[in-house]
Amino acid sequence: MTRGAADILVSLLATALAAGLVWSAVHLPAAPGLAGLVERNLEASGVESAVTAVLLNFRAYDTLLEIGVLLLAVIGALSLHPGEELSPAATEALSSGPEPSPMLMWFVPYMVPVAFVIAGYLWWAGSTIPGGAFQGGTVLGAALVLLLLSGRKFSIRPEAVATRLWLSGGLLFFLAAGAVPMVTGDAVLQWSEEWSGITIVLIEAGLTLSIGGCLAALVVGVPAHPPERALRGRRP
Amino acid sequence: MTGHSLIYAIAGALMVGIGLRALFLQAHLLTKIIAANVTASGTFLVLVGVAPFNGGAHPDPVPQAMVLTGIVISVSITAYALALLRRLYDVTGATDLPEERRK
Amino acid sequence: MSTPAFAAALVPALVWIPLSLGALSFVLGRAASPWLVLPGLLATAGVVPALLPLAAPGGIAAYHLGGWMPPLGIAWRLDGLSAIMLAITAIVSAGVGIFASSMMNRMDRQSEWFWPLLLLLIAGLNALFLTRDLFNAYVTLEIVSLAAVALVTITGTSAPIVAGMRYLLAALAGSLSYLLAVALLYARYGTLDFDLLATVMQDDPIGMLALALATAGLFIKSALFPLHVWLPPAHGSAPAPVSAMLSALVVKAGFYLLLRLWFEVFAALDSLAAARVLIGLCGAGAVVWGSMLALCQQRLKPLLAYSTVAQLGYLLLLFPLAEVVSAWQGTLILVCAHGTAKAAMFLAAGIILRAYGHDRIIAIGGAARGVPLTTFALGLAGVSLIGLPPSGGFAAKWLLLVAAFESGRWWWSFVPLGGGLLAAGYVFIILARAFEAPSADTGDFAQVPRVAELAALALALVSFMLGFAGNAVAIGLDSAIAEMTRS
Amino acid sequence: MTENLGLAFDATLAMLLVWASAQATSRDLFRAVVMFIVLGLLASLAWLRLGAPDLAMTEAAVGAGLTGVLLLDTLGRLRWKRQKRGGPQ
Repeated sequence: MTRGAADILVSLLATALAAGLVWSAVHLPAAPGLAGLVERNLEASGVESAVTAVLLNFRAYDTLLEIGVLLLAVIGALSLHPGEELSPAATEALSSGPEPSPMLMWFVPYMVPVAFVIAGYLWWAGSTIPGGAFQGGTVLGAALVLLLLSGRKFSIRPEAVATRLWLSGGLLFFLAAGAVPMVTGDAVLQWSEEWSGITIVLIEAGLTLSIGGCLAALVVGVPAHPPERALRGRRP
Repeated sequence: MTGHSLIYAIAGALMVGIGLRALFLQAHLLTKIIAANVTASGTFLVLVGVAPFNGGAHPDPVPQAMVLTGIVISVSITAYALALLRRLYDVTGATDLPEERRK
Repeated sequence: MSTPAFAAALVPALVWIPLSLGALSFVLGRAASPWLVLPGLLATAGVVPALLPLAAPGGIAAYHLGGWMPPLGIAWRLDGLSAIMLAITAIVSAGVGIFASSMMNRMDRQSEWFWPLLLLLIAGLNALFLTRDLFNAYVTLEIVSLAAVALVTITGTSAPIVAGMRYLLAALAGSLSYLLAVALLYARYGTLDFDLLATVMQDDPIGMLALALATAGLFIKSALFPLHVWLPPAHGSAPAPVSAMLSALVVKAGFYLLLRLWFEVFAALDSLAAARVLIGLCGAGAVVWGSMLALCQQRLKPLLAYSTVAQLGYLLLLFPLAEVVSAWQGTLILVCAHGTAKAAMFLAAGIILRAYGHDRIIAIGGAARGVPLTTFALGLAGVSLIGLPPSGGFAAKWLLLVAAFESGRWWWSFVPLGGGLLAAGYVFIILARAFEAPSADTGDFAQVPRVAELAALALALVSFMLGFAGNAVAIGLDSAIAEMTRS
Repeated sequence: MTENLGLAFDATLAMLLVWASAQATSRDLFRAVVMFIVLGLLASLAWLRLGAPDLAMTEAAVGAGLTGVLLLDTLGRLRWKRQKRGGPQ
């Protein structure tokens, strides 16, 4: 098939799909949905935010596996780190790329502590209002990236056991907490009603830290050289 | 407020079409990765936009939870894909797949 | 839970053990692989036999994660189909694990990443084979795809990196297509549970669009013809144990989910008959196209990869013949027979690659003398691939033939018959070369661990012996099949 | 009146989303990356309008923020290395 024919075919298929989706969206009959069911069980979930209740109680198993995907991406990205034999563009630290701008350098000392506070707040607030482990984790990750970008004395050393424990700790704790209910003959992830609130807050704490670490590790990659060396003499 | 969700579902559907077309037709791998992300964003908008709501004040939290999960999965895969792209460029010097190379 | 508490308590182990060991082996790095990973992997595999009673007739076990019933929560179920997929995952991953631990130098850079990725892949597969939830299945598919791609690219050399990139983009397109189907079905019915969906499913255009999207997505993920183009380079260039996992198990994951959708969730729809025939034709195309290209290959691993494209085609014959029980028996036995045979052959290819430094088919002369156990494994697995009696492949293809005649659509029988001839062609090419005298360009011979050879042989034996066990397996499966063909 | 204003806002935002998507998948790489970040911010607004503040936060931080940084960095590295390869040794 020539390129022109392939272009036309793919464009037609994409258009047909979009049209089909629009048609479906317009013609969908109203279905009941699960909002009512979630609301009725919210009290038993141990948290007040419906989204958090779905993520960490009703469908906590989805979240557990999703953290597995995040960890997988980290492991996959680390596995691409070349040995000594190749130039390390695949994974070298972001901070060894273009020079950080003075604006950024001025900004970071103010920004990072604020971001840490926001991350902590989001984690804590997640049980009652919008917010939670993902939002907290992503803000934490963004703060760590900023910190790395600015070339402060901070780097992620993926070969260290401590770093790896940090990155996978959220998943491991979630797995362990999820297995505890089996002791009393309950299903995995079946939080007992009186403990569910505190269990969820603790799991979210672990997830916030690990998600932040994993996202930062994914963004900055593996430093090919210690960042200090890459950055020395760059600071204005 | 959610009464207008249909508008966003339609926008999402169009984004899916645009993204998928570029995913298959654009040769540069960076564009392909962006296209996959555009498709994902469109899919998420469809997911929440068409989700059932029972007229109450509260939108259905289940699609929102699904999209939250989907966003984290999508950023994970994107990050890995970009690492793979850098490695591919490192090893082969190319930023596209051999069968799609434009001379 | 209506099942023996002890066995039910073991179900989560299928996901929990590999997931936590995957994370732990990442934390501990190279130091962990010998004493932590392989025992854990074998323990996960060992759980499966204990669970089989749950899948027996009348014992279909439902497990509600978090104690929440669908539609609010996510359910697992262990039925015959799940049990078969879990069993074949256990057998192949045990063989691959033993092979890899004997072949891999513990100080290799690769070994540091191989074990966590392998364990997470197994966790994803087990999770997929248990779940009854559309969206949860999406998450497990992502685990499986991402782990599979990362395993392909683990050597970091150019061919697997390019193949991995293509695989990743294809998998992404596939999952988004599937996710759109999930969005439509949730919007239409307000539930994600397979069983609840099956009871309310209507024959309307929205359902059709959802099924089409999910099917297209899973066709890509499973490399089903004509959406198979990413598979041969990926399976052909990955390290041998990775190719074994991919060809034996990963491509079956999408196929498994297709069965759940077509024969459970959408089972009540009568308007799908023509589509089923179309899928059957895709299968026929796969058998012809994959086999022809396999015949043209110069190297062993790409040949085996194209053979996988072909063998996946037989599985699609189930769609037009699904009302006949023997079609189900044949397909399920073929999933097991092909999985074990292809895993054995990829491991054998890895051994030949190690022993001679290459896998060019023209220059593997002397393999029969140098690595006799491996050549024997290739032969046994090849017999099963062709479908000669008394192998598992024979039992499977025989049942497919019976199904074609029983259904009155005898023309489908040409597919297994013709495919068998073509498979005989490419298996013969390999074996004839292996029994030749060593030629000048065979290369120097390097010693290969005996354990690795035994792992390949054991998998080949399983595939071969399935022919004897075939009847027993088929009878044991009756409940599962009855469950799937109920409507 | 407010109802109509809301509708107009939603329609405009939807059109912007589609426009940004088309731009983000165009061949000019730098524009594509920038427009993808814009798309993330627009999507974040859309989540707010859809009553999903959780998604708005995550989309802004991940979709626009982290993914944007990742894409920009990758683009920069590809160009930087191309210059190095192309230039005299």
